Amino acid sequence: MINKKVNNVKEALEGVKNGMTFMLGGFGLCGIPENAISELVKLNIREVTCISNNAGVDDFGLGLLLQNKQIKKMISSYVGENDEFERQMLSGELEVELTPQGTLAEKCRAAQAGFPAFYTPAGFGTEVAEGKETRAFDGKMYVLEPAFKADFAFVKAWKGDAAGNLIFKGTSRNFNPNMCGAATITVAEVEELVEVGELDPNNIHIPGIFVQRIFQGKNYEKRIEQRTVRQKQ
Amino acid sequence: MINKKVNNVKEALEGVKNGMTFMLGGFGLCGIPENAISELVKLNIREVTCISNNAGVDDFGLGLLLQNKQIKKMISSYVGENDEFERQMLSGELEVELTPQGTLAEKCRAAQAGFPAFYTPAGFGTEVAEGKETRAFDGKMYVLEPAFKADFAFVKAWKGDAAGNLIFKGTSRNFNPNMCGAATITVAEVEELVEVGELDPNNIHIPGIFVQRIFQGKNYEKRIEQRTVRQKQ
Amino acid sequence: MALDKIGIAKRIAQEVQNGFYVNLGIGIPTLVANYVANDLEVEFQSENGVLGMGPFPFDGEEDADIINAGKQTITTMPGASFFDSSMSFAMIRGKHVDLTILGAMEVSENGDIANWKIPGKMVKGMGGAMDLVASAENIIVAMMHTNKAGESKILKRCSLPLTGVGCVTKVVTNLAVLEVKNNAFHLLERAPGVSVEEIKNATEGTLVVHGEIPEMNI
Amino acid sequence: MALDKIGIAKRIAQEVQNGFYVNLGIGIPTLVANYVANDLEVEFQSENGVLGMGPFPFDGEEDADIINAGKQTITTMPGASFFDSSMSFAMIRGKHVDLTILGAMEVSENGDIANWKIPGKMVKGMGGAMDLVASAENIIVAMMHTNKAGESKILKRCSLPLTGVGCVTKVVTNLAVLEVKNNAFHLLERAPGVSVEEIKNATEGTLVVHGEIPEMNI
Repeated sequence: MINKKVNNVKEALEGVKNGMTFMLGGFGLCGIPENAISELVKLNIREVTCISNNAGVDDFGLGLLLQNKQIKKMISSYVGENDEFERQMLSGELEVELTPQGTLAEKCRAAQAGFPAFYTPAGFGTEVAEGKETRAFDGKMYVLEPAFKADFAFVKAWKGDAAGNLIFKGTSRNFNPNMCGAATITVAEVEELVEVGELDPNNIHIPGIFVQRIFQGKNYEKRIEQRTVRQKQ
Repeated sequence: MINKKVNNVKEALEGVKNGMTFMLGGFGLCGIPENAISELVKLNIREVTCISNNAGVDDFGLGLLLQNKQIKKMISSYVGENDEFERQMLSGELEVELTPQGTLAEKCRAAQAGFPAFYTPAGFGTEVAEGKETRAFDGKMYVLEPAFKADFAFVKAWKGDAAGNLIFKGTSRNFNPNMCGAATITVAEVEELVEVGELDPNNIHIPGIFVQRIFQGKNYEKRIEQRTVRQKQ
Repeated sequence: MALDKIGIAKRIAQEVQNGFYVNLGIGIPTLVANYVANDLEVEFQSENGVLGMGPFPFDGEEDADIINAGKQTITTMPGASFFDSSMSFAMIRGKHVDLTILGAMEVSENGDIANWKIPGKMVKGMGGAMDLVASAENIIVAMMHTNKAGESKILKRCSLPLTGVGCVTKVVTNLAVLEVKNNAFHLLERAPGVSVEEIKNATEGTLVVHGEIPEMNI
Repeated sequence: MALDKIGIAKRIAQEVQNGFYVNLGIGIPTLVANYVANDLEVEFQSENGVLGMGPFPFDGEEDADIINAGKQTITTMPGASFFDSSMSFAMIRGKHVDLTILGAMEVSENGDIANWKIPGKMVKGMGGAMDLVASAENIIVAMMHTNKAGESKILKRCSLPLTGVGCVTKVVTNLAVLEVKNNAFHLLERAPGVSVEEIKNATEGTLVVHGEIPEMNI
């Protein structure tokens, strides 16, 4: 077993620098690496490019980095829940590259799996395809999309072990598995760091080979964006 | 819940015809769809193209179809355990397309996921790349490989439910998940068909949407090719 | 009487067939799930990574880790599964999802759709919509026939940045059910009490009216 | 004395470093696992879908569902995982595997390797070898220096169909350890008792001998 465990978020983020590109897992506020984000705010790492499906909300998730003006560029598919984001984008302070959600996921997976680029039908005939190579296969048009390149991937899992194996819970899985191994260094924070051997090898979502550092996360808020419920009759 | 359950292998294979292309899961004899193969022999479906990593052994797995001369063409990565195979290939009776194992897996996954083709470095500069488009990305050469097209995919899982959800065991997983949804009709046979709701939604390897028919398999032999053991001291 | 949002959702629910996997967009489409006939075998997919969505959880039983693409807390039905984003879009791009229902700001007679951006005013992003419309073969748009100023959103050509080209198969608005084919909107049904004339006036794109047009039955 | 297969495996085991994920090919490479120093943190990957392979099972404890790429029954170590073929080659193609050890019929001075086909005689297929050699940055070949007729398999150019081009970084044979760079085989070590002259005579490709060549320490 190759030990990936580090003691805390500080050790886990060693080497992060201004100007780097980060991948961050999560969909909305679900499954975001809360500890890593807090530490990035604390370290005041600036001029960063963030690859993340969303940009958090004004006072949580990546919104915290936005408030602090640490982000130079966002690569996302949907950013509709964040006023500060809209303000910075419309004022030109923030560079934004909007990417279809499935393309975003696959650009991560391509980086993880050693594919340099891939053809997807998403975005053909739209702004998204402008300046990109397009091509017909079997009479249907596709857009060539390159794999992402990133320095760090920050992911959040439910359970993990020192070997770096990860298991995600429910829809907090989302982009997290696709980002593992898609950056030079993948940092996983977990709600529960269990003993090696405790996880069933058959149920592991991400094998430890895709993870360079893992640590036991703390104080998860797991904020809900849209609390929708029904009443018991 | 959309019910995919059929009563037996006969119903599961309804519609198979001479000349069709089949995908078959398994690595060596591990995780092969034993029931589907037996039924293909029984139905004497001929002139078929088989996409399968291996070709079984002389008297088991796809070797049974070979003995019976039902196979026109094999698309595989490794065929070294089968004398009848070698005989048919060298005599020209059998058409063989050898494909690197990772490329084979990804050609299945591409079909499953709606990618028309992909660039892989495997095989560049070899016979495998002859006649294929090649291209440099970041100074490294890649070969363009098209997605597979198949009529039926036959896969074998450990557990499944009527919704078509599948869980595989150990290394019998191999190509099986990648073939699900990669053909027009995916037929899954399972060692244990459990009640819907029994499988943990978090541990499902293949969601039922990729499976058209599922049935409780019978009489699994699960033959071991290389029984390697050590003695207790 | 023009339909309200619930009316539109009810009418679209009639398009859901037995054995369909359905992806519902945010807004009116989300409501469709409430009106699908109980005797149909149907599963709802949400592109953030769940198949077999159920109703909202009971008060107090919400789980922050179980949400839909609208970021709403949800439950799952027996037979449900969770998966990552890559696999979720494998379902969508691979044409395993049978029906996609989504909202739009504009549609055009050749099946183009625009729903993600108003230049200089609003850019929320396309989310999964571009993937959905680029791959799905059965795309129903739920929308209002006109904007608040009374201008048609059923157009010859979309004026807003496109989400997808030539992809919309059907449009259900507060006024009508329209099939999109051969570069025209074909009027299939009228909202109860709405005349063909009213629909014509509210439609900027080419409208084909063939024979007697029945009222929706909702 | 030229090395036997076990000797080659022992020497290659010295190349395995702490923290390495290693893929072992069929044949001699499989034996390498037995000789890796116990105090190293190492995990073995097998491309059929397992990371964290352990030794063979005890007699009677074999599981038909748990095998390696050589179709041998195996066990797993704590921290192991199973996965599908697509993910397995994501590890390989994505350069997450640190060291690839495989056999060969021929290697050439520019780093080409041939190990899957003898035209007209034998075609077993490439299995995962083409994926491995196309992506790995650290490829060690385990092989005999000459064939049974005494002809060199360490060549200027391979005569057999290639598995990969310009990819081999090191070759360990029964006679020598060779580094492949700048279009030549650089002699690093001699098998115990084997002279530089013997190695020269057994090597058809360009052999660079620089200074005193030490004996292997195995």
